[in-house]
Amino acid sequence: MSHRGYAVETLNLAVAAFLLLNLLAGLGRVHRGPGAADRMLAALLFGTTTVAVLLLLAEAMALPALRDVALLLVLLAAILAVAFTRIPRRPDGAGR
Amino acid sequence: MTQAGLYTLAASALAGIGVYGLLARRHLLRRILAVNLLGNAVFLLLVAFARRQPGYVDPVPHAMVLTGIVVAVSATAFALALARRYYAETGLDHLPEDEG
Amino acid sequence: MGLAFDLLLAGGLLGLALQVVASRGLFRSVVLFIALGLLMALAWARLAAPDLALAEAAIGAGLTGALLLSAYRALQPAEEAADPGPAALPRWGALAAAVLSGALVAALGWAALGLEAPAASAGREALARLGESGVKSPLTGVLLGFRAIDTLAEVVVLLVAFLGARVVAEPLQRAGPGPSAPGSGEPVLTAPLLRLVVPMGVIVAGYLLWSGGHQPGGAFQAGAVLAALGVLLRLTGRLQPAAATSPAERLALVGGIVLFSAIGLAGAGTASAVLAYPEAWAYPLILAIETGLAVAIALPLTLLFSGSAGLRWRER
Amino acid sequence: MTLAELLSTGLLGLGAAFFLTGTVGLLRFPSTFARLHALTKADNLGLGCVALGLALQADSGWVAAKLALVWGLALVAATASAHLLARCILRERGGTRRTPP
Amino acid sequence: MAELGALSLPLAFFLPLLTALAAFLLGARQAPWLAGIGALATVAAVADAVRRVAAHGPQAYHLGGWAPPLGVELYADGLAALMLAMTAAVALAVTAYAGAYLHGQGQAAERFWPLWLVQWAALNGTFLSADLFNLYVMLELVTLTAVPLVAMAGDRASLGAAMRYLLLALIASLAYLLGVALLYGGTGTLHLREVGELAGAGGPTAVAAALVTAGLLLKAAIFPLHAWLAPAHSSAPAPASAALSALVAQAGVYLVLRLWLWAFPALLSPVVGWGLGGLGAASVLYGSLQALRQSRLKPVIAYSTVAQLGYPLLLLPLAAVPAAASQAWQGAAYFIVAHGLAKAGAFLAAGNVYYSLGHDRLAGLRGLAPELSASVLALGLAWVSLMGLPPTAGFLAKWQLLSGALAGGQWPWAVVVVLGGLLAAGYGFRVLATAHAAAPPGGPVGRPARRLPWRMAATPLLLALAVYLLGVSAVPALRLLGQGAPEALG
Amino acid sequence: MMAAAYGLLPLAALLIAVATAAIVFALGDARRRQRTFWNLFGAGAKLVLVLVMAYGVLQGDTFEVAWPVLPGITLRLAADRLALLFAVLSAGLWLVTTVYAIAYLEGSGQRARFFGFFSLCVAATFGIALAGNPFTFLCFYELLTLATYPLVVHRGHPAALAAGRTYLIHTLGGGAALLAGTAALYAAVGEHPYTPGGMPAVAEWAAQAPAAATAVLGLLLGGVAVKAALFPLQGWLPAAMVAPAPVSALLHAVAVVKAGAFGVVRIVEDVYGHALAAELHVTPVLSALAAVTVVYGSVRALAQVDLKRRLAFSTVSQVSFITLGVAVGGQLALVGGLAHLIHQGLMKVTLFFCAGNYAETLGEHRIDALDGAGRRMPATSAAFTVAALGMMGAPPLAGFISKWYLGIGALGQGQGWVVGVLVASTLLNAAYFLPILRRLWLLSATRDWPARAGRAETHRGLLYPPLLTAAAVLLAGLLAAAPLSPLGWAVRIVEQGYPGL
Repeated sequence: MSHRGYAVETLNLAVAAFLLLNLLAGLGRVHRGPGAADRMLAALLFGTTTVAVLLLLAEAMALPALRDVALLLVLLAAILAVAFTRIPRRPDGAGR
Repeated sequence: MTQAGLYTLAASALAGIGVYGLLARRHLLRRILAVNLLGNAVFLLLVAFARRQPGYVDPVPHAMVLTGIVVAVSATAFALALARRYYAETGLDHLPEDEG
Repeated sequence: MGLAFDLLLAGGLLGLALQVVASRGLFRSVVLFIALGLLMALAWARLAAPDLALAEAAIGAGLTGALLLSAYRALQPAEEAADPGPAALPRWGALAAAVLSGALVAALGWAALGLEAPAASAGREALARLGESGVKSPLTGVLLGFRAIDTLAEVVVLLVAFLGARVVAEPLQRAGPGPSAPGSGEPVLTAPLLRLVVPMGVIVAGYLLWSGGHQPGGAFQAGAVLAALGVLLRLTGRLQPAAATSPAERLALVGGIVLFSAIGLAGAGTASAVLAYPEAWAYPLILAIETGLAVAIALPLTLLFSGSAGLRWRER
Repeated sequence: MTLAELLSTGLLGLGAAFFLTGTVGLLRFPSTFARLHALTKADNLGLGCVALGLALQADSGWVAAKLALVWGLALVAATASAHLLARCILRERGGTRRTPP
Repeated sequence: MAELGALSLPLAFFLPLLTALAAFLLGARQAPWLAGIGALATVAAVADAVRRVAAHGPQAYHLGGWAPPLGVELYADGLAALMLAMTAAVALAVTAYAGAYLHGQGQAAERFWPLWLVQWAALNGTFLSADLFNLYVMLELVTLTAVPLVAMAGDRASLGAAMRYLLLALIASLAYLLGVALLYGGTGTLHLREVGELAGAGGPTAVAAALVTAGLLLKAAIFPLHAWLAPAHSSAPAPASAALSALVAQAGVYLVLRLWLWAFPALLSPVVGWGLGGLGAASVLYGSLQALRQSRLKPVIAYSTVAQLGYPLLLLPLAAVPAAASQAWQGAAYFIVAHGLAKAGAFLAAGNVYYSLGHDRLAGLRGLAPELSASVLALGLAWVSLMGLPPTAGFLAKWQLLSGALAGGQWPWAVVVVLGGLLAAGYGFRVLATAHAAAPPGGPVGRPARRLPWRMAATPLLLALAVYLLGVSAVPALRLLGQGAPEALG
Repeated sequence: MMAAAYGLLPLAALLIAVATAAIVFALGDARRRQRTFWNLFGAGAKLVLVLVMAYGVLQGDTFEVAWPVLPGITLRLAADRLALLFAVLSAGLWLVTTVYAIAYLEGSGQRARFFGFFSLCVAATFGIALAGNPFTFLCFYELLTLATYPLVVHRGHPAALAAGRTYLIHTLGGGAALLAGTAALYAAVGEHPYTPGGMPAVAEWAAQAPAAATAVLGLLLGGVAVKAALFPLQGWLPAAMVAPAPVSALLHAVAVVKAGAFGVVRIVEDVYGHALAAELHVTPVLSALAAVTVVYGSVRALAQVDLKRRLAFSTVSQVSFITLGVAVGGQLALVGGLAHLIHQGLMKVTLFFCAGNYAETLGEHRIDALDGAGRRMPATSAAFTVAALGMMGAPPLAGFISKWYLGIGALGQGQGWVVGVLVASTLLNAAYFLPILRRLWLLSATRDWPARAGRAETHRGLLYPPLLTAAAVLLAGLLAAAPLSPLGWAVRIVEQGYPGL
């Protein structure tokens, strides 16, 4: 562990856990929909939250490589949105 | 409960979920997803094993998992291609069950 | 606190997995599976496997998601009825499936928890003898040094998956993500996004490739990033599917494997054995191989997504 | 606790709060557009706060720079994603079909 | 640095692989002769490996110079050498046959060659590798080359068969890998024999062994995990069918034997042995009965594969019986060789029928024999071996299994062997009688539409003759097999 | 060098037949003259080699070829007197049958396949004759099944295929029993060469495990009984009548049924030994079965209107005399049985040749349509008459000799009931053969026969073989006392090989 105190590490982990909880709560939207876009939206939220969690973990676990992971995630986050928008729309409610 | 133990258990449960998906669902895409779940379970188990002893991370399971991920993504991509062609050719999104 | 996080993560993983399997809508399952990939990346991070987290991020966020979405599109169920949920299974069938998977969970969990960590292991020896491999990152040492044959075979697996996908290829028009929706132009922000993301991605890939020798990263992660960029370019129409594999593409597809094999076989003469590197040259050779492999990983993955034999830049 | 640490803690808490807002919005807002707004804005603010908070903990400028890069990229990605999604929702509604200039 | 074995071991993997890459690089037009050269080179490497094993005993090659558990070991004992040699013979025939079969089919040829050659490399790797994880990668390589070959026809039936095959094969690989993960978790090594020494017979090892075995049994299409095989193997183009039945499915059986005898001998209690042997016996009987019910030639042969793959498993209950072990071991190993050659010959001959007539319905084969006499002869000759009648390798293999079972006092297995032979005769003669039948009145139905290239006519015949050559004496092969055999079986 | 080659004569004789088959297959259907040449050359060369071996054995030479097939298991060809008895029969009749078959199949299709399998069939028979141990016997026995199947279904029509199926079900079933029995024997005692009087190892084993030894003997005998057409396993033989006449001749006189009967001899005398078989209570069962078969076959023959079917049931009956001779025990009965091996072959091959001639020349195969055929085909009918009388056991023909020895031998063993069987058989034989002779010679033709094509009554290739074999039937009876007659040879075999009986 790094020279920084135990408290900071715990704090980071706690925030990470909170964010994770937040993320899992967001799953409700995937579940409820109603449209495909809503579900994708939720997935995008997961992406951002995951980035934040990774940054926190990088600090808490003293694994700087995790920042690279976060970087990679944000870099590629747009791909999903692009892929999604190329899926032909169907009438509301169909894209469950 | 140690961290490795926790993830070991999670991996076991994940494997069970994957197998259940394979047994209970017929849609090809779902089955491919289930296979991937099973794959993730195996990988998780390996990485949990690598972390069992304090202060030491076994690189060999990591190498196995990295190789496994490549194999899994290759197989998934091919399976999806095959499923699409099958669907295009037959209009079926599942395999006709021939026995039970 | 760490354990609390882990508990939450493991619970989330399992909950997501359950929903992937049990949810009624297929699209929902696909999205949940993509989300599951993110949680897996977190799990790798928690288990001190940043390499795997990198790979998962590149593959899960970039490739698998795009692949699944485009396959979902191709397999559009005409109506919900086409996909009977688990309820459609006869009750005894669902029960039997549940019992079987439950038994697997119990047996696996019992066996896995009951295993004592061995005192000596291949991993410990790998760490102890990492110096002999010519690189500083344990994972790269294992992948390209001690167990190089696995890595070689793994890249061949990718090539074979591409060849296999060619066998079952759909017509060019329907392949991969398919044609863009008719009548819609390109969204305004696409071009600037690409101008930013693509060069960044190439730089990141190069960085990962270079850093593989001493820290997390390496050929596979770099290749996955490049493949993700390829997917992006294919999605935005900058790359167009082509009916034939050009000679350059063929060379790129097999070049890495040939290079790896050639250096490996040469090892029988220049070093101690096949797939051994001469000591002084180990690092540069490994770097050369990794570069070739990154291309040999990126191109087939992109082609697999594209569903075509080749790719061409869009005519401007 | 040093000032930096205090500040960092505060920023992390603020970030978490933003994320929470986003999620609540995602779950509670009635329309897809409203959810889109809530989410993309709140989340990215949250990420920014977290990144800033972590930058305060960081030892080196490199780390801080990387954190900034991450945030910047996240903003770009979110902008693009939100734009694409909005367009696609619009079309899904069978509404305005615009060709770009 | 460990002592290095024969270079021919890695070459047996690398040569077909590089040939495949070259064939892909240069395209379909150059592929046949490239494949020919590569095949001959591979055969030379295999011959050298076999010679070394025969002369000096088991050969180990530490890739990269890293001794296990650190590195991956290629290990050729008598069993592996025998498998390599059989594979080389079948592969040579498949390569020669495919050159003529695919002539003029640009796209199919372009796709076939690299896939097939990689498959050969992966099979050699499977037989040689002594590393459990490397085996996983090789198995996946085999699967991912096999499935496209099944799907090649591109019609409903073949795509469905390929899809089912792929899904099950992926599950099988993952089950195997799950077992391997447990084994590594318990022993810290992936090396086959080290695992055997360290794993012991505890509960976790049993779970691991069960998972590994379930995966491999699925790959080997052992009852009740057999359902995928017949549609898959009968949909593929003839050269691929031959390779799938003779080599790919048998690789699964080979690994079952390899793992139980080398990695889990401690677990091989009578109950386990009887269980696995019982599955083998069920395969023999079920596959044969299904073969009797088919109305097309290729499915008959494919179900016969299901049946024949069951025989080698009969070794497992016998391996623990001292009086039976040695003979049963020889019988099982020789059986794999005999079945490989005969089945490849049968599938290639069936391919000739299909090539000539455009169909393989049994009802439409009446009066066929005069026109396709060489192919029908090859089919008949191969079938004699599948029935286990003299003077074929199949007979000698069955004799060893049978007398092993009887010497060990385990007569139920003997009954299975005898019954299986009778059933094989039943479905075999059903086909041959049709081919011998006079053309029905009103003109022959089975008149060839297409002339057969001589290479396609000759290849199955040569394979069938090889079965007879091996039927003249099994002594050299069994002497080779004795190199590095487990002590209990030697 | 010469000496080494001399020792390899059994192998050479075997390979000649195999090579003939291969050449004939390779020649294809079109090249008739070359095929005929090779057929005759192969048959002739083999006969010469077998006769050389027979002479050598008389001189006291031994011919033995052993080849390791599996660890501890050899393919062993050994020419003892008993082996040569059968080998000479098969080689001699092969030549004759080949001549006949060439003429008979003139112009029909698929001749390459036919003659190829014909040669293979003879190779298998020769291997059975010279087999030096049970494993070798088993190999050639199964090979014989395979080689004869295409001959049985040769014509390819549904009846032929049905007959082929019946044939296969019986012979493969029998083969399976023999395989199981042989494997069990090997598992119990390992490999031993045939030993006149029984293998000592088998005797030891039987002393320890009499039940197992009995079961194995039952399996072995059950396996060969199928081919020997022993009741109740005789069903295939009449069915196989659909095959062309030369095939029937081959199946009935030389190859299949004889292989079965010969197997009975080998198993009872050279594997277990008669004494042990009797001790295990197997020989009484065997002789009872043989007796039942003798009577049953004759009774069934009475009811047949088709000439070949009547001959087929006659075979069922007559072949069992060999088994009977073995089972009864004693030197004289065995001599009778062994002599009958040859005699029945000569007689039955003549009868089938003649039946084939009637069918081929006159187009008739029903007995009631042969009225007056003797005038149209006097030579054929004369040969038929000789053979039929021989079958009935009329002195001084061959059949009489064997039945005489059987009867005397049985009396010597105190089994007088066998004489009763013999008498019954003779009466029944007369009952089904004499009406045929009456029709041939005494009744006048009810229709016009097809005109003669040349000077002879039928194709020369069809005519000479039955004349030759009929002459042999006559000579074997007349010159039975000669040292080289079948009887003389049988006596030598028994005197020198089985003095203890």
